[in-house]
Amino acid sequence: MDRVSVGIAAFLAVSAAVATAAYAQQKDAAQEGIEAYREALQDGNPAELFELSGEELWKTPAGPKKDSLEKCDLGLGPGVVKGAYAQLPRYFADTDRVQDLESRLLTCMETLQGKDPKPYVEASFTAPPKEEMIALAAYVSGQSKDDPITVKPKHPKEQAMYDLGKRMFYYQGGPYDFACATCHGQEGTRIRLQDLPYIPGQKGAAAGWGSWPAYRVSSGQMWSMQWRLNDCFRQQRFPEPVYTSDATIALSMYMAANASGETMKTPGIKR
Amino acid sequence: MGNPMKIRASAKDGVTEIKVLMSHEMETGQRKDASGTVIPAWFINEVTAKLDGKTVMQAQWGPSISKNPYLAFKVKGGKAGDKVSVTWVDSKGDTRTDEATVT
Amino acid sequence: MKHAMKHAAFLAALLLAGPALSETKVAPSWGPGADDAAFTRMLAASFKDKGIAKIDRLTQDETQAFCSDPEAAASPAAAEKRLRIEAANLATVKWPSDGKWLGDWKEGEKIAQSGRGNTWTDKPGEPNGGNCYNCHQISPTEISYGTIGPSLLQYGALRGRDEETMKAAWAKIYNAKSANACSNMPRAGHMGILGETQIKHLMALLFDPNSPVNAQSNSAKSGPAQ
Amino acid sequence: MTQAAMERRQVLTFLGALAAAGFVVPRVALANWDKTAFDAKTMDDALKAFGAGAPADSGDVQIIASDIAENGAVVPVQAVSKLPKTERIAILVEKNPNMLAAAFDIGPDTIPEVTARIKMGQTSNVMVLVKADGKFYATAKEIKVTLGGCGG
Repeated sequence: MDRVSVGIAAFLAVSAAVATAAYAQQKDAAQEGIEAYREALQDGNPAELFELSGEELWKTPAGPKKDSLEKCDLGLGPGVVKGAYAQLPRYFADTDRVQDLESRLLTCMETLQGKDPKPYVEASFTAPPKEEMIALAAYVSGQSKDDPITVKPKHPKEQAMYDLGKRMFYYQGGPYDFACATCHGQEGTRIRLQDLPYIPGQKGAAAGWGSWPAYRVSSGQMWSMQWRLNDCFRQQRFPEPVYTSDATIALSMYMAANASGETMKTPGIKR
Repeated sequence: MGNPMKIRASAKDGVTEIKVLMSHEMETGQRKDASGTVIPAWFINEVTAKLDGKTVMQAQWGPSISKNPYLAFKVKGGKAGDKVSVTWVDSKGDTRTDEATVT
Repeated sequence: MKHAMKHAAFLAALLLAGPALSETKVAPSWGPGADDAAFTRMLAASFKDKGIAKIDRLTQDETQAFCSDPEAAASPAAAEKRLRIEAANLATVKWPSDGKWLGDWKEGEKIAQSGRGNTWTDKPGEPNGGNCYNCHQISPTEISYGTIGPSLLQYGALRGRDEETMKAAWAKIYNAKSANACSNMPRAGHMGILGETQIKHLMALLFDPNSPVNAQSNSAKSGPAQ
Repeated sequence: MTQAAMERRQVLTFLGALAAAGFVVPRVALANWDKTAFDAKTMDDALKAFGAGAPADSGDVQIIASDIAENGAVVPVQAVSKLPKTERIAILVEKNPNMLAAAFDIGPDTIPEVTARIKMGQTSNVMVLVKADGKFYATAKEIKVTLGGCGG
């Protein structure tokens, strides 16, 4: 084993391709093992259980107006769920806002069912109001499975949101100087054994954006995109993002538009 | 009790493949909550699957089965239209049965 | 050096304010020349205090502000400023109070393994981890390592243990921006993430001849069993 | 009293005695759940509870699982027996506090291949134990459990 060549290869971050013998084998074996593991998880995603309960929530009358969400307009017209998630976030004229799925669900819950969105915004992600949001997100996202991601900012507010999202992505702060870009701004890197999607690129953006909501085997929890972003900011050592705040929607717009043209694989299953 | 299962059953070349996802915490009894109190064990300990009324699988589980369990197995025989039923019983005595049709 | 930092802050303010640098070819809606007010409004409305993570963490210092526009920061025009930021960060480095570089590599391994600390779910007062394995290969026995940073296998064995080498490693851990203005690595000492004793333990993990990092010829055997 | 009623009463008395002895009796009586086997804290005890003693290593028993688990909370395992007259398949994790994870009774029409997902507290040998034609066979495989995420 030529130590110098290993040092240089690692330095150039191309060790998988260049490094010889032991280290390369070691890396390959670990990565092959992880890939086999992920493959084995694909069959039988417990996210399906959340899709079931989300569908029931969608169809069951609730709230002061005793109405269901079946007439909710997710961007493709009232009541159209199929394919809607693959085209979010987008600008909605009735709210004059760019909205992601979860903020749009809140709008529908308020207008159709007469519910107050506040408890849904403020509840922790493991509390019942958020469980409803997450189940609904699982159901709606499942109705875009295998659809092409189609998010092309056209409306000025969509374009502005994309730019804000890009800027948010690179914004450093906190005691660790972290930005989203610290981990997701280079191609082909990983944290521990988890591959990091390169968000500025189409494939990487799709690997991130296109697989959430997802069931997380580590916690046995279903996570929506909003929860995913919330925990990114936690690990970034930032203060907490407000649920469905513009910073989270801007980042969603940045990811979704970068991923446009790739395929939705929702709901996903993750470590 | 409990939330619905997701059952998929498909027949091909004289073999029926049955895949079941169950909604259950599968608490080991070894975890503690935020205040340090042990969360009591609570897990599915028996699963019975029937194909067209005939028992084809009986499983006994301990708390080492993962949360929201998944079980897949194959049975000789069976055809499209046959009924599959799956029943679980947990350590609190709760039980749930769901059915699906073989495709 | 204080003066240099002030100067850098002034430049950063200029960079963000924009007009003076409008000749750089960046889309006006992002980076220099962007609608700063809209972004600032968004930040203020989108985040809230939680646990130990307060909104003041969004207030950038000059290094963070400079590095938040990576294209501009990496441009030839910014070369001088990069050097100034590195020098200012180097000036923050506190060297070991007793002149000793190395602690206990076994403690260092524990610190390298831990990613704990400073999130809104962490309690104040508990020791922070170093997060090292998240980005670096370190001991050959740990297969779960990240690749954002270079491999540190054989660190001491390859580089030697002279005063200059130790000093450079200490500076890198204490304030990673002293060597590279926009390094992805946190400034562990400068930001108070790790204390002097913890940094010594990490130094030992890198340099101690008995540390697994520098183990001879066992690298071939230490991969996964299969 | 009819014969059937008497038998029923005997069963109830038996369950009552169990309850008095401190056993928890679930609302639905369990046909097969073997408390001794699931409570076993050593591999020997677990095997003994099955009446397995020292099972023979067999190439006809297979364990299909990845070498590494990205998370120990969910480790997919497929247990396969190629042995004729397979009656029972069990999955055991050597380093779990309770070794036995699952046992599957295989009916005559059931193909002896089951897929389940188990929890593993740490890197460990995982054993598949098969009872076929009254005899016991086993195979084992080490599965590494890695530390993932940012560790925060």
